[in-house]
Amino acid sequence: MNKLKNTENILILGLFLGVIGSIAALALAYIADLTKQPITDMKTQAVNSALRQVLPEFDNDPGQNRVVVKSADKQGYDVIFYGALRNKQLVGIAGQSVSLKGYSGKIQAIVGLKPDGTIRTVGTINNTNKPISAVLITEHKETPGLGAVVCDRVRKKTIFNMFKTADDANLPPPNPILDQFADLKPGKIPWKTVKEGGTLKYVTGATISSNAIAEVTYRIANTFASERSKIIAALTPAANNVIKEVKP
Amino acid sequence: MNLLQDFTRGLWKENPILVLLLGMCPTLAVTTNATNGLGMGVATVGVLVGSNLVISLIRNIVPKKIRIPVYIVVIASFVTAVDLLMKAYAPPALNDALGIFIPLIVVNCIVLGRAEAFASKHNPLRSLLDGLGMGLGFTLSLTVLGGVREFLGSGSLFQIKVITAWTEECMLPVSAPGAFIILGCFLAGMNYLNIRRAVKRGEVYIPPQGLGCHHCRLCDIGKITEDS
Amino acid sequence: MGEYLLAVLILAVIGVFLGCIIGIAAKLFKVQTDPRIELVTELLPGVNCGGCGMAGCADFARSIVTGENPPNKCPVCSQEAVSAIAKALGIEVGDTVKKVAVVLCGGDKNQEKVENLYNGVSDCVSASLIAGGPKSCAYGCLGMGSCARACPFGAIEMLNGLAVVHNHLCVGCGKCVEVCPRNLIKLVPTETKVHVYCSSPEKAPAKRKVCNVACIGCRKCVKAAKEGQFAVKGFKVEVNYDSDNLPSEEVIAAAACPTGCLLTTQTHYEIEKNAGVEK
Amino acid sequence: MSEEVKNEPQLPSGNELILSSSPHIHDRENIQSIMVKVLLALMPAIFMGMWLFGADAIRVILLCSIFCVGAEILWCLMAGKPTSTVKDCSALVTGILLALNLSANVPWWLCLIGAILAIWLGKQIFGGLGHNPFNPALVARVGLLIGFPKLMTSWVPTIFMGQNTQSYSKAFFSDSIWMNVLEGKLDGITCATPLGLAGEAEKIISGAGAPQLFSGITTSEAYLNYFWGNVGGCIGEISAVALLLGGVILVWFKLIKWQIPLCYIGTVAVLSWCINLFFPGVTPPALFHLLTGGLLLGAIFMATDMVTSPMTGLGAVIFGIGCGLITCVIRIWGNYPEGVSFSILFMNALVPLIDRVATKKPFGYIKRTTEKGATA
Amino acid sequence: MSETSHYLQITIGAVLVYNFVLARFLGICPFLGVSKRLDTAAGMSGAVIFVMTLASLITSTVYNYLLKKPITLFGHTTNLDFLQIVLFIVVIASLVQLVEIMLQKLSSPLYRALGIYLPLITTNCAVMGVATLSAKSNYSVLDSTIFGFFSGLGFALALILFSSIRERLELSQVPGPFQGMSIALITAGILAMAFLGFSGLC
Amino acid sequence: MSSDISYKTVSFKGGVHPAKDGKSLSGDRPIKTAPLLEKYQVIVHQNIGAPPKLLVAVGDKVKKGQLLAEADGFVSVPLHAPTSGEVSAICDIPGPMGVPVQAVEIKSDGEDTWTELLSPLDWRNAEPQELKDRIHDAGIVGMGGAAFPAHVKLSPPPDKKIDYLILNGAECEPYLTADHRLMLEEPDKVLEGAAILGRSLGVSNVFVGIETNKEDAIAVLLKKASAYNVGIVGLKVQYPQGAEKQLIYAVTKRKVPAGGLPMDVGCVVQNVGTAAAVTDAVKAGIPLIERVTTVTGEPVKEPANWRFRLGTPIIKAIELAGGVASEPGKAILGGPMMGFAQKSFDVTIMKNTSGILLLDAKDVFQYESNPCIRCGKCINACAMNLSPGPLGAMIESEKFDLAARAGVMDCIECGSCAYICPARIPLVQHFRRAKAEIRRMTQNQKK
Ligand SMILES: Cc1cc2nc3c(=O)[nH]c(=O)nc-3n(C[C@H](O)[C@H](O)[C@H](O)COP(=O)(O)O)c2cc1C
Ligand SMILES: Cc1cc2nc3c(=O)[nH]c(=O)nc-3n(C[C@H](O)[C@H](O)[C@H](O)COP(=O)(O)O)c2cc1C
Ligand SMILES: Cc1cc2nc3c(=O)[nH]c(=O)nc-3n(C[C@H](O)[C@H](O)[C@H](O)COP(=O)(O)O)c2cc1C
Ligand SMILES: Cc1cc2nc3c(=O)[nH]c(=O)nc-3n(C[C@H](O)[C@H](O)[C@H](O)CO)c2cc1C
Ligand code: SF4
Ligand code: SF4
Ligand code: SF4
Ligand code: SF4
Ligand code: FES
Repeated sequence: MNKLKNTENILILGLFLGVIGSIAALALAYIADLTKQPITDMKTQAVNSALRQVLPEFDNDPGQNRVVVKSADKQGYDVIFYGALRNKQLVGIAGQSVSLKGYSGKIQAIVGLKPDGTIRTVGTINNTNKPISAVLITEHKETPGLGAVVCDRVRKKTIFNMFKTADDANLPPPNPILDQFADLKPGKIPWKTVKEGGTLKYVTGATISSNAIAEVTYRIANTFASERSKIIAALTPAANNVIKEVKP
Repeated sequence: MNLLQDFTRGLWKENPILVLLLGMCPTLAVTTNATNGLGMGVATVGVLVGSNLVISLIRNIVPKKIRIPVYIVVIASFVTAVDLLMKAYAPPALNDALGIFIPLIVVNCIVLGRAEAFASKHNPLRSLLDGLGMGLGFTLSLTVLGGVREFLGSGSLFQIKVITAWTEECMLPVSAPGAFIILGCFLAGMNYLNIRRAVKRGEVYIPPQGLGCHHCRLCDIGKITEDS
Repeated sequence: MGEYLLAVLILAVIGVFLGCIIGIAAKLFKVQTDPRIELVTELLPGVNCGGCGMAGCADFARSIVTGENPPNKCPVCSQEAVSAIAKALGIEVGDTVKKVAVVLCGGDKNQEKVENLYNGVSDCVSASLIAGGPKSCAYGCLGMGSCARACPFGAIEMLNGLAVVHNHLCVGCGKCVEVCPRNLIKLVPTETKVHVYCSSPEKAPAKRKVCNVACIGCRKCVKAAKEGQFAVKGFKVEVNYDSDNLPSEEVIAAAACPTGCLLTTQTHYEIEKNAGVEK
Repeated sequence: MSEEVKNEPQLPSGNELILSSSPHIHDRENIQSIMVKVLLALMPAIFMGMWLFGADAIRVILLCSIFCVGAEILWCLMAGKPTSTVKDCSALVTGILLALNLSANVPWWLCLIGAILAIWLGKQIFGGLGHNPFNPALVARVGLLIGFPKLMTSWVPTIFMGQNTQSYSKAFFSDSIWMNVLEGKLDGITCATPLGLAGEAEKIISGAGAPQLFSGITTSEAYLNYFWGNVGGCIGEISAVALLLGGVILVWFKLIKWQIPLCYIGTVAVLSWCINLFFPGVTPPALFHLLTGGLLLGAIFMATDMVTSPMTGLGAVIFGIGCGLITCVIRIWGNYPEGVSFSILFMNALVPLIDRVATKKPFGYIKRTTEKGATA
Repeated sequence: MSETSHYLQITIGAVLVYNFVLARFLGICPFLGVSKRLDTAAGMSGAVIFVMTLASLITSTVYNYLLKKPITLFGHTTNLDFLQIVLFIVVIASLVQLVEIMLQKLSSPLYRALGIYLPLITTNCAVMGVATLSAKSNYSVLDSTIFGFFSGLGFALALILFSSIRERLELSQVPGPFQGMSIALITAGILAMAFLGFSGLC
Repeated sequence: MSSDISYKTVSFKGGVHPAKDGKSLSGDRPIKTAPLLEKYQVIVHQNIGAPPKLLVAVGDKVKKGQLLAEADGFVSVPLHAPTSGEVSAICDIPGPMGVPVQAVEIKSDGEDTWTELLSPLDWRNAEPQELKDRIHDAGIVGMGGAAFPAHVKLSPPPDKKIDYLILNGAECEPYLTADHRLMLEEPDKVLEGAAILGRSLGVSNVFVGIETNKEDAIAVLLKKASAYNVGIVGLKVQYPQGAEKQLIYAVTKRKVPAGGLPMDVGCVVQNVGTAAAVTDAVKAGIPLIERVTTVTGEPVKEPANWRFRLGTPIIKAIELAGGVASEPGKAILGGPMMGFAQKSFDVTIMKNTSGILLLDAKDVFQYESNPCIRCGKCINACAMNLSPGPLGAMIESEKFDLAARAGVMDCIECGSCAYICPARIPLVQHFRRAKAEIRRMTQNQKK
């Protein structure tokens, strides 16, 4: 034992390290193999869980059933549309795109659309008929407490309700700015906040974020409206679940 | 008795964060709330316990010269394992929050420090307990720090609002500057307690001026020469 | 399976490569350090007080190993540690004479009779540069704690305008001795029980004019003690710290010092601790 | 009479004499008098703020002053230090400067948190007056800005921003509340700051369209209003004329190094002028930058805080230029519409280095180095 | 995104906006440990810039050519990205070791200026972090080398500023409990506040 | 009258203007000669360098001007009896620095008979060495404050060529007027002394630097200066204009290197009082046994300039000045900027005592010192271009090595920084302490 411990023989040193490395590699390869599936599951789940919130119930993997379209406006951003199927029937479409006009840059949104292009309503706030829209901000860097208020849908738990499961637990939490898009249908004029001369509400101190959200939401809805038939065609099961590029 | 000490040492007397000031990066980065602190802590415990155990097992056959590289390989393997497991099974939000700090456990001085200072000299049981104790001390500090930051920021703990009247969220404690400042105040609190105790016993107490990073012999990795 | 193979292969190659490099490097760059230095450093107390005259414990360790210094030059080291070092290095050391500091002045705020107003830096060295300091006794403790600040072990406490050494904390490093502008502090053998707490060489009347507890040189203590235990120096008496036969505590009662400057360390401390400032 | 005098043996025996080091005479100026003079110089800005924002401003100024002084006393009590340090008025100066850096509508607890950040975190933790490397009022302001961005960026209009200057004021209100402003119905309304508008303009229409957007806020009417202070913003930053008057007082009393405000403002002017010249869509003209935002407040009162600025003239020049550069960079390209606080704070961090570079060489120094070189 | 703005983002982002120490919390240990004196901080800074650049270069090479895409050897095709952590740390550690040894052999002034700091940073979060971040952001070898250099520069900037302040604080009467690491952390916090002003620059 | 006489006004960089210069108290009072006292206590060690060796014992009879102690080494000067009488004691008396010092007490016999004086010299033809020996034998030290043996300054090593002799008549210290009166009343003595010193150095560039607030003295000297081939330079009223290095810079624009001596730039500086004493010693063989000292301050009833013999207790000096009218709070030997606070009135006048200053109790407020607010005033005030504030901070936290590196050893302790400091930091005291500690440390290192 001691001989090994104090050895200075280069060969032995090298071999020892090699053996240790091999064992480690073997073990890691085994673990990597084990976790391969769970990790991919986890990844798709992340997209799907967002989609689940904006789409009606589906039984396919909408993360895989998607199509990328260039937006209808001048900027020409990518808009990704996901198709939700139930019994191989297209039941809902969600669009995903970004706006670069957020206070701190990129804001990414996923918007659930009805087949006719209006923005979905996923439910109503408890006991009221105020709708909750299918608009979800999936990525943003806005100022916490300011721009983030406009973007985030979070259900604040408090000590008083921490054990209570909310009645609307399966709905996304309400957010008045995002919810005002419920049932809107894109027209010719882009949606704008009051401050920009439009009609949408905004949060004082976070006008820029509000504007950006209006922009991205309109982009998705508008792109869908103008490319509607192609998108629907691409997302119906006959399209064989292949990702397609649709030229506008 | 010894075993108990092995376990409790890391909890308070040699607490890796508050006393030895080790592993400051994850301490500051991931403690934006109690949950993240806890998550990071648990990940570190996994690595610490595993590597301590394995290193203790092979301690008698590792050639002295390549001791540190061997330890590093062992530790890195455990970190990879934990990383993969977290990616597979931990909630995505936690994974996002911990970000690159899971891979960085590999260079956390506590892990190699314990390997070198303890596991390479003691039997597997004691090494295991030591790793567990140190890890729990680390976890505890991270969780408390995360809790304090979260509470100061929004009056909640583990994302549950504790003070409901707290309407305006304060971003300072959760921000990067806040992390430094609140940890600084933590240390000041520790110093205050230690000073008081020292005064009572008629001793002098000198607040830690530097890091306990000499506990980690990472710098010695394959060290051949000493500047004379 | 291929995954496994490849992984193993890559890590094995890297491992062998690394191991070889380290091995070669170890050959090329022979160990230059003396492992004994590290050993000795670990045995030393590690307070870096500089009492040994070197730049910190590590430096001292080096000097022990090179034979520059004997291990017992560290004033802080316990006898056991010293012998442990000696054993480790296979050298001989004699016994260390442990010393402690004593501030030979009893002129606290109550005993000092006249004092100037002083407006300046609260530091003995600084004060001594202004008309010799505000204290009328030109040999008394200025009470501004330079020594206390200089002591790396916190062994000196300022009580009642007087520096008092805590024997159990003092390691005899001599920092305070160096700093005191009035040269009041002496390193004495640890066993010393009693001291004459006065350092003024002036004549008795001059001393009494400025201080209640001056040594007036009446020699009662000299008579009460054994031969050679006290030494008369000018107009004052001093314990003969070099003698093998240090005076015992009984000498205090026997001598009945008229001014009360002959005290044990303990009573001296208690007096200062309990005396509030009356003035 | 002469007898009387003889009966007075006034020559003391010596023991009553005070011992102290030379020099035995001192200049009259002390810290308290300096701080009082700074307060004096702040008066114009304080009055303008109080007048233009009304009772709200008075409340904030009072609260901040009281909280800052209170925080100082409390810390001293806790730390066992003499509380007499409040007499030097530095906590009061900090408090007032903090108030001048806040909007008039902030809640009371924001003042409290600000005071604690300023006095404890900014000053006392480092050992109190003179030891703080960062400007306490700015530590508080930046801390609050990070902590409560919403409260720190919602401004109230001045009492004059209404009917009389309709065309001008319209730029600062959103349409929906404009009617309410006209009718004077709301008391809790907010308005924008010119810099905020400029920043928004940049973000909304970057490039070509922006100069038009700037045009609303760079009319001569607007400039005049900026000069007098009829514009939304912090209590103390709005009135350029009051701040300039304060600056004149400070320079007159030789309390500040004139190099700092001069170089600071000069750098911002030159830089923004150049950029506006070549890229008019990126930023409004130089004069706009000089009159709006906290530039004057920062350059005259906050960058000049002697504790946190370099000690020598050369250092002051470097410091001023650095502040100006960073302010411009943040204003023009950064997220924050206002870069003054950050730039001063950043340059505070550089002060030890600047001091190192800019210390004078001791008298006869050059000779010594050559000597050293010769011996070495 | 155009080429220039891409590089601007990498450089300014690494130095100011996402400063490694003050915003990303990487390399805090050397930041706190080697900042007591300005000259050691300067030496350390040099060493960190050097090592981070070199480590980025090497690890991104390893990443781009070994780990990123499945590779085929002896007819087997596999994805080796699970070896990332082990490979990175081993490569970085041996690299630094090699550099140190070479420096010592080749240039003793350079060794004295940088070499003594090299072992200190063999592996800290900053070096490992820069490698991991480049890999995560899918940078090319050139990108990550630039990223490594400027991240090191950002680290150096923060370290030098911080150490000069700490030198000044040495002369201050910091209240007892706050002495030592505590005040250092708080100062770093305020420094981070100042750096926050640069947010949005890229 | 003086307007038609021209001189150039020069200065250095930095310095302060003490608001209260107090010179009017005694500036227009002619020098009075103090009457003979009953006893004098002459401090033995009055010069920088080695103390002289005592030649007398208790009971010895001495004559005025007789040697009491002889020089002991090169940097040392003899000491002479201020009057005739008997040595009644050799004892410790309070010294000017607060520590007891050895003094010879001479009980005057009232006759004041001179001992046999050295023969007068014809200085225009005498050898320089002869002159230097005479200056040494007369016990002459610098009377501007430092008490550095004059002959040592006059004997530079051969490799240092001296081309300037500057007489220091700046008297920049507030309150003090002794040099002013001396120049006004005995211009010939001063100028002749300058010429003698110039000859002993072999220097033809001889200047007298005078602050321009002494217009009358400048006028008087200008009139006579050409006779002695001496130039007069007006100095801007700026403290510390009289400091050696600053004076040299003002007059010659040469900078004495840090840690160096005036002779490194070819200059020698002597006080005007020294020059007058040299004239006496050379032309009449009279040793240095008396000097002009200003007794002044608000509490003093009749502030004036007096010619005191060495060994006069300051209590007597104050009594001669009519005693005090109000209670003094501080007694200072020297001027208010650099003088030393005293705790005893038994200190006696020495060769370098240029003034006795009493400050009113209500003027010497007990100030509290605050932390440095980094206002930078001290930096602007420091004539040596140091950074006193940061230096003070280093010393306060006992970082003496840093202070040494930052140049604390170059400080001339002029007090400008502490005067101007709004935080009332006792900077000079800090610097004295630092110098003491640094000297101790270097000594320890040598050991
Ligand atoms: C620190 C800071 C953070 C800000 N964050 C945001 C933000 O995230 N979103 C936003 O729209 N505006 C943000 N703003 C505010 C804008 O600069 C601008 O003042 C605001 O949008 C003005 O709009 P209002 O008319 O709604 O007040 C922020 C301002 C500051 C100073
Ligand atoms: C020291 C102190 C700190 C406070 N901090 C906060 C805070 O961070 N956020 C907040 O909304 N309210 C804070 N408050 C105020 C109260 O907790 C309470 O939330 C507030 O008065 C009512 O909120 P509202 O004005 O939004 O109704 C603080 C109060 C005190 C005394
Ligand atoms: C701050 C300062 C001020 C001085 N002021 C005077 C002065 O006003 N007059 C003077 O004769 N010497 C003054 N001196 C002393 C001179 O520097 C120098 O020692 C003296 O002129 C040399 O002449 P002496 O050797 O004849 O005294 C001053 C010194 C210092 C440090
Ligand atoms: C000219 C001048 C400007 C000052 N500016 C500030 C300031 O901006 N912020 C502040 O907190 N204190 C300021 N003070 C007050 C004081 O210096 C401050 O409280 C110290 O920084 C605290 O150590 C200023 C003082 C002066 C003399
Ligand atoms: S013993 Fe000496 S150093 Fe200590 S307080 Fe007394 S005088 Fe000062
Ligand atoms: S009291 Fe003096 S000798 Fe004793 S430990 Fe302290 S400094 Fe050293
Ligand atoms: S530092 Fe020294 S030389 Fe400079 S002003 Fe102060 S006392 Fe004079
Ligand atoms: S004058 Fe005083 S307060 Fe001003 S910088 Fe100098 S030491 Fe500091
Ligand atoms: S934990 Fe990041 S460098 Fe130590």
